[in-house]
Amino acid sequence: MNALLDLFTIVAVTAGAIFFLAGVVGLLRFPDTLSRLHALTKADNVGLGLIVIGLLPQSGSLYAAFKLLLVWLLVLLAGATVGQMVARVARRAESRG
Amino acid sequence: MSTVTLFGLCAAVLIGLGLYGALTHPQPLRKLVAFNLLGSGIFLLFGVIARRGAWSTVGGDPVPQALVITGIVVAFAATALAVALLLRLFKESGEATLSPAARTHASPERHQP
Amino acid sequence: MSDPTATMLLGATWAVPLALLLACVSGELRRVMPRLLVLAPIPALAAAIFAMQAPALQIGAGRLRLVFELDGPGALLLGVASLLWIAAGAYAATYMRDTSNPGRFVACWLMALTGCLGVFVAGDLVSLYAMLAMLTLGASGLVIHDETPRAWRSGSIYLVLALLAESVLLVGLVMLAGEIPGDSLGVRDAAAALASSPQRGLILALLVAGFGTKAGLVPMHVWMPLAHAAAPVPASSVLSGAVVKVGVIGLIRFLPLSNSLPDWGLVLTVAGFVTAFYGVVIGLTQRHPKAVLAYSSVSQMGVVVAVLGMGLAAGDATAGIAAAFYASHHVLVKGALFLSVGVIAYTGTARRATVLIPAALLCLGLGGLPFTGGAIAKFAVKDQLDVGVVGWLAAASAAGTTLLMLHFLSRLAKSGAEDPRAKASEGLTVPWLAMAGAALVLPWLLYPVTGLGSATMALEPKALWAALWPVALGAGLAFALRGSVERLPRIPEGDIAQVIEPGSRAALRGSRGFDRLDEVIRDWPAATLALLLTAIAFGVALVIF
Amino acid sequence: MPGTEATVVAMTTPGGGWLIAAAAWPVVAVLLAIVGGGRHAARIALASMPVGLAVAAAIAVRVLPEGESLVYLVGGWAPPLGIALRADALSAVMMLTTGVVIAGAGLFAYADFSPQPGEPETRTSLVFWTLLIAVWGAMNLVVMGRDLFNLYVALELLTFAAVPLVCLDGRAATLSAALRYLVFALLGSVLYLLGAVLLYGAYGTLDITLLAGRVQPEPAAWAAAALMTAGLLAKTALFPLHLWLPPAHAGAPPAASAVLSALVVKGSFILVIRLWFEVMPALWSVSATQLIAALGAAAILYGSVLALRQERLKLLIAYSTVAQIGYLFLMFPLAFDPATAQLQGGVALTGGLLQTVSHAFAKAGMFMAAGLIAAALGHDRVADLAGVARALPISVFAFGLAGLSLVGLPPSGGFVAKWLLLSAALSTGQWWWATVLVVGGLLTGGYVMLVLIRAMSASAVPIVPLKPVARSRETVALAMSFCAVLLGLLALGPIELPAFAVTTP
Amino acid sequence: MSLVHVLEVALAVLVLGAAGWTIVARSTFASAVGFVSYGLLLALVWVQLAAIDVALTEAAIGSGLTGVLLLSAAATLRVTERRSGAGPGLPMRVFAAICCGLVTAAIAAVVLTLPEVAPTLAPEAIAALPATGVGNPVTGVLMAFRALDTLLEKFVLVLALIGVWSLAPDRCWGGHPGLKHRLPADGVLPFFARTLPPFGVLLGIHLMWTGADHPGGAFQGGTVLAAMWLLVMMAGVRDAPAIRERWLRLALVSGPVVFLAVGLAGMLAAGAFLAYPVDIAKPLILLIEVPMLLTIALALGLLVAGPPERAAGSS
Repeated sequence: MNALLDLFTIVAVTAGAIFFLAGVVGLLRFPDTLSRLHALTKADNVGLGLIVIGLLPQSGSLYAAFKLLLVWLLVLLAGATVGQMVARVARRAESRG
Repeated sequence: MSTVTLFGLCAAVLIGLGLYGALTHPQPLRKLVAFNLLGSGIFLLFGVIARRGAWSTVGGDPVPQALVITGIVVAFAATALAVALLLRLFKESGEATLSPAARTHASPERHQP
Repeated sequence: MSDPTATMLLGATWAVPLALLLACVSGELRRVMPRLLVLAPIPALAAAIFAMQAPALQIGAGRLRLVFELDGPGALLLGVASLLWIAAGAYAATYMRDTSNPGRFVACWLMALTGCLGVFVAGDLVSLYAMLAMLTLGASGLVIHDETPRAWRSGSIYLVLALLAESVLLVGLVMLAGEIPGDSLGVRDAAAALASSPQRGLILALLVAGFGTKAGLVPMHVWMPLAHAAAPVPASSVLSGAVVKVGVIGLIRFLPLSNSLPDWGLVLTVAGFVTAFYGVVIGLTQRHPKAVLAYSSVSQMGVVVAVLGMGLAAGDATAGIAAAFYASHHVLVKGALFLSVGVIAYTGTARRATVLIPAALLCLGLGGLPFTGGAIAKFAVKDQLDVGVVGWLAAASAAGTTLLMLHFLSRLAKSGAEDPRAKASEGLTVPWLAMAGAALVLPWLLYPVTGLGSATMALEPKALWAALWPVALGAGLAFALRGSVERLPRIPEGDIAQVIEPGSRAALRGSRGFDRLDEVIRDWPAATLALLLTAIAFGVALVIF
Repeated sequence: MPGTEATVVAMTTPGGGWLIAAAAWPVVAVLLAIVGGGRHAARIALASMPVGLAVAAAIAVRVLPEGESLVYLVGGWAPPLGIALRADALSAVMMLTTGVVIAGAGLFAYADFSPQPGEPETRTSLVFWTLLIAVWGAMNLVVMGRDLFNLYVALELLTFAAVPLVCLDGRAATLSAALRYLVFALLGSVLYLLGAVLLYGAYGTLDITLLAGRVQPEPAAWAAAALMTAGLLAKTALFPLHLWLPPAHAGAPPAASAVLSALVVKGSFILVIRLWFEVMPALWSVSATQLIAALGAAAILYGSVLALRQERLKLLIAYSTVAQIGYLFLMFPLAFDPATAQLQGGVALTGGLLQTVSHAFAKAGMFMAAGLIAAALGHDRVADLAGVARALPISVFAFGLAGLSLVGLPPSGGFVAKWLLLSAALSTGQWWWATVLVVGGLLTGGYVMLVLIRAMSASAVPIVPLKPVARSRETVALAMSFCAVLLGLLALGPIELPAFAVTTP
Repeated sequence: MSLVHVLEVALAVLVLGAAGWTIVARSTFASAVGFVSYGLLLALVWVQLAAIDVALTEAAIGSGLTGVLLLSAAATLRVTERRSGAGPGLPMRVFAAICCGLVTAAIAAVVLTLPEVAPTLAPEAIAALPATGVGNPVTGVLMAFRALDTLLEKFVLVLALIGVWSLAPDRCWGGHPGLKHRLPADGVLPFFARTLPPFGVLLGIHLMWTGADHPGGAFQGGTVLAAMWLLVMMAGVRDAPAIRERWLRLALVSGPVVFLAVGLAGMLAAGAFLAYPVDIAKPLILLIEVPMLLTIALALGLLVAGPPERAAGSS
């Protein structure tokens, strides 16, 4: 049972890590702000999500698990907001030429 | 190389970097960044010393750790004051520089505020 | 007079003028002050008369306590100096009536007065130094009073040299203080300690340099002709008469006269006679009567130093009082003569004789003409100056002095007022004649007090002849050289100063470099680098001893 | 290494509570002023000053007579874990000086920084008074702190209180001066902190007394000593680290300049003394003492020459501060006893501290006088001072008296200080420092006389002050100068100067 | 070489890299960004050094608030960058580099020669901790053993704030600090600024409360509160208060005042300034920390907000 959970953790966290990696690559390689943003937000939301989910079995207590989820939610909120704002700024910059 | 030695040397390098930046950067704001770098390097050194002082249950000597916390707050207050000065100087003169040439001998004509 | 009162007089000597000085802060008092100048020195006169045997006045208890006392030479010089200050004060009240900036004049006058009279009663190193400093500040203020370029220049040169002298003195005094056994900084103990001090040579050198400058010893004399010529008449009268004597009293008090130091004696004697003749020679080339008088002062101070030098060589303690007596005569004569310069400027051709005749008496007296005060003054120092070649030198200097003073007389005669009917006011003539009379008579009255012997001995034929022939010789020379003196090349006042000044100007230009240097040092990177280098330097200094 | 401190078990002494009073009252006053705001700020500040003076006096009468020092263990926790406060003769004297100077500055500045009845709180009316009291509190903490980190906080407090005073008038010139001051001072204090950290790493305590027993000649101590000294010198503006001082001190309002020049630079200097004489008296080599004095000598000559060259009165005075700071550092080689290879209290130290105090008073008087003159003329060009002596005799007199002490003429405190230093120099055969003292005195005399002669020379047209100069303010300036002179007369008193033998276990 | 060790080396390299970036970066803004990330990395180092309290503080203040300050200033001052000269020439730079290298070398030498048995106060601290009633030794040091430092450092914060305020133009005195952002009230940021603070405030208080026995404390908590407040102000949800407000001043000084009051009471109750009677030590410490939290939050927030720039009432 534990072995299974550990395996799940490993898989999930690795997957999350891969998302982050992809996000970073995108950030570096993509041409314009908006697509970079696109790459980055995926990394944040999904990557972190996977990692959190992966860690849940290891968290031991419900309290800890709840905190992990809370972290994810807050990051989602922050990421969404920041993404929005950056995008606006970028668009204003373009429209100005 | 043990953890403390590693980060101890790391702190030494940070201090050097901070000093260099504070010395060579023309813009005051960069000097402030460098000053913060220097400060954090010193705090890190203190942290290393605290870590060396680990004893039975506690992972480090609490006294230096507490002092570092105080130090960080003081450093922040200093930075805030400096930044405020810098911005006001910019508003007054449109310039942000520490080069004395223009200013030194321009002693006040107006004395009472 | 009872001792406590006499002791109080020692304090009043400097406290009264000082109080008047502080009163100058109030404008109203400043306005009436010129009329009070004449009163300021009276306590000093009283002290000189009554307080000689009085116990010392002590202020404070620490090692740096102030002590005020009066010895023979001090009393002598203090008395005549205070007389001169009184006369000059009265004179100034009239002479400076419509000067610009009277407030500063009285302030500086009182400052100089406090310092000058204070030096004579100062009994410890600290108060001595304090009084000297006070004197310097006041005197330089008097010199620049007219604020002409000439006055500024003379004043600044005077200030620089005087401060230099005091710094040298300070070092000497501090070293001397280190030699004094026990808890005292008294002048007497200091002088006693000096004789046996391992540092004697160095300390003596410093003290002679310091007091020598004050006394106008060549080559530190340059300030004297400049200052005395530039200052207003009453000021130059006290400067040349009284102020110069602080150097003399300093030497008298500190030189270990009672134990013989032949080498130091020789040095002083030589320096003295060089000064004496140098003053005469340069003085002859001067045109302005005040400048001539100033150079004569240089020469006379040379004679005094020579007297002390001979005394030091012979270990003859009476040299002190003798020199003091000679100097006190000079106080009266020089003071009077300077006043005459101011008087004759307001006196027309018709009345000129009333000034010239007394002046002539004084001039010849300075040369040693029998029956004048000068004769007894010269007589007083015969023990020191009547030995072998020195005797001849002394006689020669007397002749030279006569020559110089007659030259002064001729310059004086030429500097009268345009209007033949012009008549100087009593405010000027009374003080001048009073001083002249004092110069002729007072020495005879004072001589017995000095304990050098009885004045009658100075009236014996041998003494008369010894006094007369140099004067005659000088007069003869003057007659022979009349006119040719006029053709001598003009050497500007303060001869050597001409050489010094370009140097100082160069220094000024050089100091401009400091501004640029400061810009560099105070530039940010340089300063921060300096911070690091300081840290590194200290590190190195600690690691490699 | 217990055992070493067994000899120096620290404990609160009777009367130690006064130290807490000295530390606490300024904090209370400042906080009250902030809350009270408006016109109350000035009132609270002025009302609290007598309290501060009383506390300083209370400490002085306990400490000075028989040199017993007061100790207080904060929270009852003994060092090394806790923090100790301690007032020795040095602290007591500095506290008194601080009190008198700041009280004087307060009276002097009341006219400038108190809002009219009814009008709302103004910027300066709150800021000036809070910062003034804060400087006082910081000075108290600096002179009685015994814990190197606690002293670091106190130093920063001092800096934060001082810097805004520089640019109260908010002109670009003063703002830039304040910024230079702040940034350079910060560099200085972090270097000091770095040294303290190294000491803790090596010896496990920051308490001065304990460190004194533990410091060994080894890399950690050397590095710490060098870094802390350099940092403190930067805050003291010793040549060549004076870049910030002239514009800052010349630009500030007169009352502030007085406090900055008289006290603030002395705070870090006191720590240099603590460091050299108390923490590691045996660590210093001959070369180190000669080096620090050499910097002092350079400061004296360089600062005096530049003072002579200034065209503005306040800059002249500021450069004179640069020079006078130099005198403070001449005492180190003179206090070095080659026999024991230790720094020891005595004549030299006493001279140095007397110089510290007398300069504080003299410079306060000078800056106040200069401020009044500048306010009356509308400018402070030295060249155009003619006639001032007639218009403002008291101010010029105050300037002159202060100058008397700076030049070192008797009977001023400056003279006694100079005399002590000179005799120390000559008795230890270090004639070169004596020469510096003398030459410095000459140059000082030069620039003081320069100003006085100009001020006393007659002006074509009599000067009418732009605005009436209050007699009371002139009196304050005069009082400051008189204090500098009276210090010298103290030396005449039966009580010898407290020969500062700083504690070395 | 263990995995942990590899990670530590990598961390050190990253930290140094970030630090180097802040120095070499061409634009000040980039350098400031670098500094923020540097601060976060440093926080990890602190965790590695078993100093969680410091890690929290470093992340919150060292990186977070300082970052905000530097970034906004950099944005304002961007125009001056071109004008400000190139700085000292190459020889100077080289010489400077050498000197800094020497200092670094010296410190490194000291680090390597520190005594084998490191002197530590941990035993004393642990031994004395029960008397304070708190379980977190760091909090014990801050609030009891070296309470004076903590008190003074509150005072420093307030004083620095006065200093910042003193830079206001005279006409704006008493008014509102800058950062008035004209954003549509229904924008994303306002939404964020309305949603996040409840969590933030909760977290801040939690940090303060738990600080007694676990990592955390008034500083960290106060910083979080300050951050929330700044967010609200920047989003334009609430305007910054006018600094002449009496309540603001009272709240500002409440921390040091209570601290001082308790300390002075200690002179009577426990025989020493800033000493606590053993049995009620912990309640007292909490009593101090509550207003301290307020003071820290306000002071930090206002320090970032800067001097007043709009006269009171005007908007």
